[in-house]
Amino acid sequence: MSAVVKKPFYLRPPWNILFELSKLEKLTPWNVNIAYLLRSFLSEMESTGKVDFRASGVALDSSALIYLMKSKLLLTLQEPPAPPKPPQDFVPPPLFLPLRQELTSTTIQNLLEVLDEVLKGEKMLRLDRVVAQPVLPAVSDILPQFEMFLAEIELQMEKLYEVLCEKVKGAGIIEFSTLVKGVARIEAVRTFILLLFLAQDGKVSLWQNEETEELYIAVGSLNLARDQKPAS
Amino acid sequence: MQETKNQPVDQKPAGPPSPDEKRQRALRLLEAALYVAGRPLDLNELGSVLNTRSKNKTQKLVKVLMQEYSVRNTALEILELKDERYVMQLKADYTPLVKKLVNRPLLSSGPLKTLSYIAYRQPVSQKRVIEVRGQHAYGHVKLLKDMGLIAAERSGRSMALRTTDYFADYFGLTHDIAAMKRELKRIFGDAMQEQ
Amino acid sequence: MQETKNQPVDQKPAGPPSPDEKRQRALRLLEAALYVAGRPLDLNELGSVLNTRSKNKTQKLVKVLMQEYSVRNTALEILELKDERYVMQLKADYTPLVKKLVNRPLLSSGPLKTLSYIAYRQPVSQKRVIEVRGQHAYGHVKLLKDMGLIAAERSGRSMALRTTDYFADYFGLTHDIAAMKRELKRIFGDAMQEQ
Repeated sequence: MSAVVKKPFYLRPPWNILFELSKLEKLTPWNVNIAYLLRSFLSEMESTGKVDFRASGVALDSSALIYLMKSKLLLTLQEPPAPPKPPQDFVPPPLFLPLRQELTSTTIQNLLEVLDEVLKGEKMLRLDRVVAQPVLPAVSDILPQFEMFLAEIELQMEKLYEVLCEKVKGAGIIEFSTLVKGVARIEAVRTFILLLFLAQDGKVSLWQNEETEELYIAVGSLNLARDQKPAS
Repeated sequence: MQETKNQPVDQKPAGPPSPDEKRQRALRLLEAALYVAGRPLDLNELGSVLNTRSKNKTQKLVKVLMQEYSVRNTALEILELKDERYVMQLKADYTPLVKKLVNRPLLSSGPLKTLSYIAYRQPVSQKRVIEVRGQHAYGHVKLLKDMGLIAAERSGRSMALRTTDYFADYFGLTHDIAAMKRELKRIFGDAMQEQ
Repeated sequence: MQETKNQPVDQKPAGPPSPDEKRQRALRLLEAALYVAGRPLDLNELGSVLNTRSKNKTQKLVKVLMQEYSVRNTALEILELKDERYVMQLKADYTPLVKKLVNRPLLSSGPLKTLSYIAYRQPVSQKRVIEVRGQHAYGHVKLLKDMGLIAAERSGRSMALRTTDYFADYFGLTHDIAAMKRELKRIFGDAMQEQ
């Protein structure tokens, strides 16, 4: 047999890590980007056209193992620190109180003397309330401002929605980083908050890639936006 | 307390106690109860230390104890009050001679103020008491409850604080709340005018 | 003290009192004094109710009263403490049976242990007390302060806890802290050996 058996692609770096268990155990799990490895493993297999279920199975098994290693580390980290040992000191046994009838000196006069002071305090409390009332702004003073604020938010939401509809044409999805590319940080924050309002209203769908932390925005509910026409 | 450790305890014979010994033990328990309570006790409370529900039996025994005290030459007496309540107290003619030795207040000033407010405004919600007296009054309310001076009672949908019979007994006021409030207002009014 | 209003008074004979009547009167006054004080009284305090400065005379009389109480079948006892002080109290073996009737906050064993520790190590920082007795001891310290059994005093830059004179009186201990600690060590030593 002269034909040289070519090593399958997944035995080369970086995927080889998923197939050599002895190496896996020496690794720091935090250094392994499982999502990247699996994604590229799949696309590589797709591009070569050679689907190997055994290799996929091993890759899946190894990924699970790496996840387990990560979880174990997390759990170790989350363990509360051991409580400091209480200092050892001799605590004597409880002293038991003998029961003695003890007449006390408080009289009805004492009770009435302090009552005067307490009732003054009660009066002050009422005065405080009376004084406090006019200081509070009337409802009518606040509401117009609040309504204007809401109207402004709605206006901004509409504008952003139009921009989004324009930008997602074709692809259906746009990354948040693309949307706010080149704008000031404060403007990016405003856009993000408006997106939350739009998501709340069901006008956009948001989800985040946990590895890259990229935020994806789809106009409308996710499936409808891509594949179906919205029901009327 | 340490001195009591090696005190001779009531001597108990080896066999089961005789009826007379049991009776003596019951009398001493009633005496102990009246002494430590320092307030009038009813037949239920007295019976509870004897582990009996028989008011009749309790009453017979407490009357024997009263008799013991009245024939003995002593500064203390046990009295029967109305509503079948009993109290141990100092005989009145000794009071002025020894009252200079009584110098411990029932309550310190903070809890006393809270008590006076509850007595005057009762029934009053705990919320209101805290508003007027401040956050520290939570502790006062607990202390006053522990001491049996006030109790919480359901008032409509919420809980209201009121003074107890023990409070009334201590300050020599009537047990009827409405009458007590009138009494307090009258005494209080008099006190204000005097100033 | 209010219950003593309108009580019948000891009958007095018309003529001048005989020496025995005078003695009986003095014994009853001492009994009254010990009953109302509910704390140890020294010979000066006891003498003051007899209108005498003779410690010797007062001591002789109080010892007669002690003897009366010890031979009589009663739940109460009169004890002699350090420094010629005398106290009336309930015999210890009745305590568990009647303590539910006491309207003063009584301490449970947790706060009592904290109290023992403070007494034993005083002056001791609150921080140290919490370290040794645990977080719940914050509540104990507050309770003990409220009851007047301990106090905080400045000690250098921090605050230290120590027991009060009221504490010493309650347990029949001397007021001198160093001597009291020696006394406590002896008491605790005995208690430790008993365990």
